[in-house]
Amino acid sequence: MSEQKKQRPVTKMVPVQSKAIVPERDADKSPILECHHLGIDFGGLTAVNDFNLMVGRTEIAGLIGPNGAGKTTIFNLLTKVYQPTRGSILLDGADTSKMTTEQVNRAGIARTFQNIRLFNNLSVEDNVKLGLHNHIGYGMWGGVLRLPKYWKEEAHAHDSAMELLKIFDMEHLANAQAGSLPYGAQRRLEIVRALATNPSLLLLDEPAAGMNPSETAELMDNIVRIRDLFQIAVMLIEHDMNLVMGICEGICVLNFGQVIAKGSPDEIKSNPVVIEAYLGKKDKKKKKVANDG
Amino acid sequence: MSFLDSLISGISLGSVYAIIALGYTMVYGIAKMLNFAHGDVIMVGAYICFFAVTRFNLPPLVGILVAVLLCTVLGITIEKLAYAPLRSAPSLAVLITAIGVSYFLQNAALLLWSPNPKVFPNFFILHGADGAEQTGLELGSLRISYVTLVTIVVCVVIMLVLTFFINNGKLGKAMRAVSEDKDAARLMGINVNTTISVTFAIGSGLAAIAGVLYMSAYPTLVPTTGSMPGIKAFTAAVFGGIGSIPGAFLGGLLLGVIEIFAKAYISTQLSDAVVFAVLIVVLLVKPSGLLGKVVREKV
Amino acid sequence: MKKLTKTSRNNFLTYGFVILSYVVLQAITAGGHMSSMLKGQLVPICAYVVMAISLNLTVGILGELSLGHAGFMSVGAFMGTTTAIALKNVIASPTLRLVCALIVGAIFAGIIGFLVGIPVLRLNGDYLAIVTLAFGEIIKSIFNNLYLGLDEHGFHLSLLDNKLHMEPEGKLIIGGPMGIGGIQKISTFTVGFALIMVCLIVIFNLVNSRAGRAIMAIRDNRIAAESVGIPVTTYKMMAFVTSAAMAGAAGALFAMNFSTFVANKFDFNTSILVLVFVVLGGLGNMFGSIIAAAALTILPEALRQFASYRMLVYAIVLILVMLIRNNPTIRSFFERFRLSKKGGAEE
Amino acid sequence: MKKALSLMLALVMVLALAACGGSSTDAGSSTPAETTTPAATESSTPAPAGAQVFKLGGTGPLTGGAAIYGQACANAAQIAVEEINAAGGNIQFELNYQDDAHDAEKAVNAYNTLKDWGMQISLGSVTSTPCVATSAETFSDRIFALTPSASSVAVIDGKDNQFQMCFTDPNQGSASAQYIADKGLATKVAVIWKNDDVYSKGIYDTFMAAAPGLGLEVVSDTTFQDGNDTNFSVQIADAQSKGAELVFLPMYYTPASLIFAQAKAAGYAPIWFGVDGMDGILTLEGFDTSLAEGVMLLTPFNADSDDQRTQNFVAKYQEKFGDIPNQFAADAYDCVYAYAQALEAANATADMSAEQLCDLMIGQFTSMNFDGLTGDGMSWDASGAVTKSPKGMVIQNGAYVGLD
Repeated sequence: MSEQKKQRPVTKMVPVQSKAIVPERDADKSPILECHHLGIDFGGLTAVNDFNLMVGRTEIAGLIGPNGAGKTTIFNLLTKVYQPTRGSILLDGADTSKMTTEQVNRAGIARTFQNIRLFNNLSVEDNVKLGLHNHIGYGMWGGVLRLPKYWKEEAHAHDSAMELLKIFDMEHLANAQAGSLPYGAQRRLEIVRALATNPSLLLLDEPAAGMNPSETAELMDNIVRIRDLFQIAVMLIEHDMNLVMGICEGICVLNFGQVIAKGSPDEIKSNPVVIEAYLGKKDKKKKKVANDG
Repeated sequence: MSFLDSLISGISLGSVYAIIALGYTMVYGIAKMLNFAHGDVIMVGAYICFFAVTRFNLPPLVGILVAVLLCTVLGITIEKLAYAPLRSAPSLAVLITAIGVSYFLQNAALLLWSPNPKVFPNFFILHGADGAEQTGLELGSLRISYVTLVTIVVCVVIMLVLTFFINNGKLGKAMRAVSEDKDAARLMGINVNTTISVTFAIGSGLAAIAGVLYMSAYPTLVPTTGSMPGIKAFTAAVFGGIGSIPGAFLGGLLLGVIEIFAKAYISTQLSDAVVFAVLIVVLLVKPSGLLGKVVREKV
Repeated sequence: MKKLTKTSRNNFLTYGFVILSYVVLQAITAGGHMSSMLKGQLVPICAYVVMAISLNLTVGILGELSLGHAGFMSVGAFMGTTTAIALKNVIASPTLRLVCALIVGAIFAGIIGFLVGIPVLRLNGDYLAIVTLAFGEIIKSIFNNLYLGLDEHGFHLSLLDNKLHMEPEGKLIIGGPMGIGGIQKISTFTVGFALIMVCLIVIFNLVNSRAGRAIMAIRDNRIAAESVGIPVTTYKMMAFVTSAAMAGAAGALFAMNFSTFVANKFDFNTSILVLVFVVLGGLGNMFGSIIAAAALTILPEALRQFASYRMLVYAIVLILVMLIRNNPTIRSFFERFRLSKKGGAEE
Repeated sequence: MKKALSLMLALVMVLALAACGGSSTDAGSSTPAETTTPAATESSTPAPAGAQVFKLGGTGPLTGGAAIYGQACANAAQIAVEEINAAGGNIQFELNYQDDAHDAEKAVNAYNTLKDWGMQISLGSVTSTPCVATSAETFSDRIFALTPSASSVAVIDGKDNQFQMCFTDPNQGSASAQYIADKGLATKVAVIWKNDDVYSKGIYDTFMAAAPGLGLEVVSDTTFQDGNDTNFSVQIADAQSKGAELVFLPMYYTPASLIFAQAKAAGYAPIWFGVDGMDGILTLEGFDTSLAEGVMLLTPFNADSDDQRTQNFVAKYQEKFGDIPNQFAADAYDCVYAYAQALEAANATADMSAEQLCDLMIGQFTSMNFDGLTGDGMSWDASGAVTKSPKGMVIQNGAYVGLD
């Protein structure tokens, strides 16, 4: 996979209008993700428009905004669940416009879902092994005929799965049915499954939804730990401002499909436009300011 | 066979498919189940009307009413006994039960009414001034039977009434709510069981009308009469977009026209294959049928 | 590894049950206690069991409703029987010839399954179901109009009319609506049993491997499966083709148990019948499919004492079984039983 | 295995039923089973002392789309058996008709059930496809079979102990073509046939083979299938536009009744020519017999005949079953009487095995002459095909009239 990346010509950078939010330590490296003028229309409705963003190699980035602002739509665009109407996405410098969801994953983007999407009837371990799917090296016949490779690879996959489950102390649940897990555990399992695909960018869609403050605090630690351990970028959508302000290095604020602000947590906290968008003022004014940003 | 002749033949066949498909698609739209026994309710309706008219000498209109009434009762009974207990079961379980009901109705009819075919009387005959019987309109060399005209008119009326009924009024709203989300509807105080029973009652009443019209057009009545139109109507309903009432009408008509054209211009031997091939092509271009709603899965 | 052992235990129970049934039935036959009625049903039961477990792969494991499974059975039956007839003077051993026929039947059905799968697997839900139904009907229609003859120059094929231009001593194999007649009945219970075992091994091994997990993942959540990099179409196709090929083998086995068969045998009703086996036995539950296929194949014969009420009783039994099986009270009763037996292994 | 237990419970019911159902059949061939057809209840009269009671079995579609033919045969055979048993002769029958739903697989199952019951002589199967399957079984088991109505050649082909009461299909096809040509009925002919049906296809093939040599020109050749047998507008229009003077209909009467009605509506009135399957059209409940006015057919049986035996049979049938018997019924009735005659002549005894009876019957049937409802002086050749003269009939004023 990495060879593939190297062979691809590096797409020429398009000047990005808004301020990049790549943290200092990644500044000398090319960003893992670049979005240029990304947009999508559903029918006549513009859901996302002119979305520009760069995410550093090991950055934890936040995507926030009121409900219906288009945050999840952006995740869906990044993972090609929807094909963008306009603009381009560069993953590690490579254009993903021709890729499908599955190819994007193999190229390095993994995600979780707002409404949890586990393989409910399968065991926790199998869910993780499905994340490892493309890293298990035998085919259909290897499985059907139980060739030696099958045993070797399955044993290896089992070990890897257990290793990954350890991150969230979930090894003891390995045999439980995924659908029967409590909510918080399901969210954690989704993260483990995404990590198992060995991504370079992990997208988390409201990872703390439905968690109590102590669980959220634990999750925050874990997200940072994952980033440090795997040296990957994490982008998350979250409504819990403590989480966002606590761990995100760069934050992008969306409203009505438009980016209204970008910057560090401190900048965002004090940005009047953001406060407006959240507390809700008159539409006219918001639009004007948004264009400025 | 001229093009126009074929077209008229196709429409007259299609109108029969359409009227059967209407009941099919309505039940599907609201109860979200493929009622494979629908065709057999049609058969029962036709038998009831046949006996009412030929044995009890009732006027045709009364015969039809009796059939509608009894089929409605039958529909509710089937629903209560066989489908209602499976409300929370997987949809395939209900499908299999519907198949069981279909077997049951066919074999009960076989025992009750013997396998000997009955020829259904044609109600749609006008007596001309000279006393001669007319079964259709003559337009030059073209001929369109009254049965076809009546079927199409009834189809359109049913379609409009159903659409109006579902979009207006308390019961219609309840039906739409149940079709969207049974649990949410229940929480809103809608009696889901009653609503679904009513849906079946209406669907079965429509089946009786469809049975009479079907038999008027193709008057051989046997206990297995319902199975063929059942499958064809299912096909027509999917063709038009299952759950869509205008879709069922359009799907039925098109299916009939395609079938006749396939016979007239391609091969009578392979006409079924051609019809199904067209269906496949249409579904590939429009994966939810002609007028079906494209449901985008929320991610 | 606990889970693996649990599944394998269930799998081995199923293998054991099939082997035991075979041994017991063979013993009864050898002892001369087998009624003709049951004896005549052994091979059809094997064929239906294979049909049921193969359809369960599509419906239960892959999660797509197929209403045209009998079409693949038909392909296997016609192609397999043709092979057996053509090989009559080449391979002396009937069993070997049968095995060749099963393989050829499976290959052809697999190819047709692949071709059908290309459009079918692009659709979802009821639309997919109706397209499989459509293909089943198309296959039936084609075989009803297909003529195939064999003479010294090889095969002669003709669609729609019986003009094969054969040498006079040529033999008509497929005769349109007449189907294939004069078949040498070479299907045996032992080969049927072997076919069931092979199919079970393939399905169980497939399900408990990387590919099987991917197939079940697609069933549980297609979008999530895509999001973890599983090529959905490839795996859907893999399951569909495997299922079709097994149905083809079942068709060949079935066909060569009778002296004649016609294309109309493999119609919508047969597809539905197999679907009934699958749903009754439980989606994804191969053991259930085996029991249901065997029980429901014997049932109409066992009901012969009801004479003309036979099929009525059959319908009632079918409805009642569905109702009982899905009754929440009875279900929860067993659910409780099951949980206590497992000793809370789930939490 | 999640649902295994609840599944088991549900299946217990099925298996319990299977078991109690199986008990009568599984118990082995020695158990005398109850007679189990809808029609064939126990023959009421006890057999007189010294009478020989033979176990006579047959399969036919008693359920499903073809039930009309199976039930006709089962009913008529029952009448014949009751008559013979009531007459108190030496030869007595115990009849057992089993359902095959017009399916080869189920027919073999039904046949095996009959074998378990101890069937000594067989009435084969009613319809062709199942009968081809069961005839292979009766052939290898050496049980003599005389089918009332399975007319395909494949039924008797190469099997020395399989006999037919009806004409073979090819016979009908060529006889029809011959008849049309001889009488000069038409030169331009249309054929509408059912291309997924063995019976229709068999007649069609030989008709088409014979027609050119007889100066008949087939101008229109169209088909229909199961599930596609209600709208005949295209087929009729094709025949009409190509100027066919006569339409040959090798099919059963149910679709034919629709063809007549639709042709009338389309204003097309050719000569209609049917085969034995057309018989029954006049007794179709609710059928406007004027539609069939002038229809010609070759049939061995005529329910309206003034022949004493026929009238007697029709009356009994109508009293008992409420319908007018068709040619299938007459053939089945004849089968039982032919058996009675042959068994009597051969001095057969009921303790003979099926195989012994088989040899006796082959000898008798190839040498005897039989007078029945469907013809006088019938005889059989070694192939098992019957020789009897089809009667050309034409429908006039709602009744059959002999053509000759």
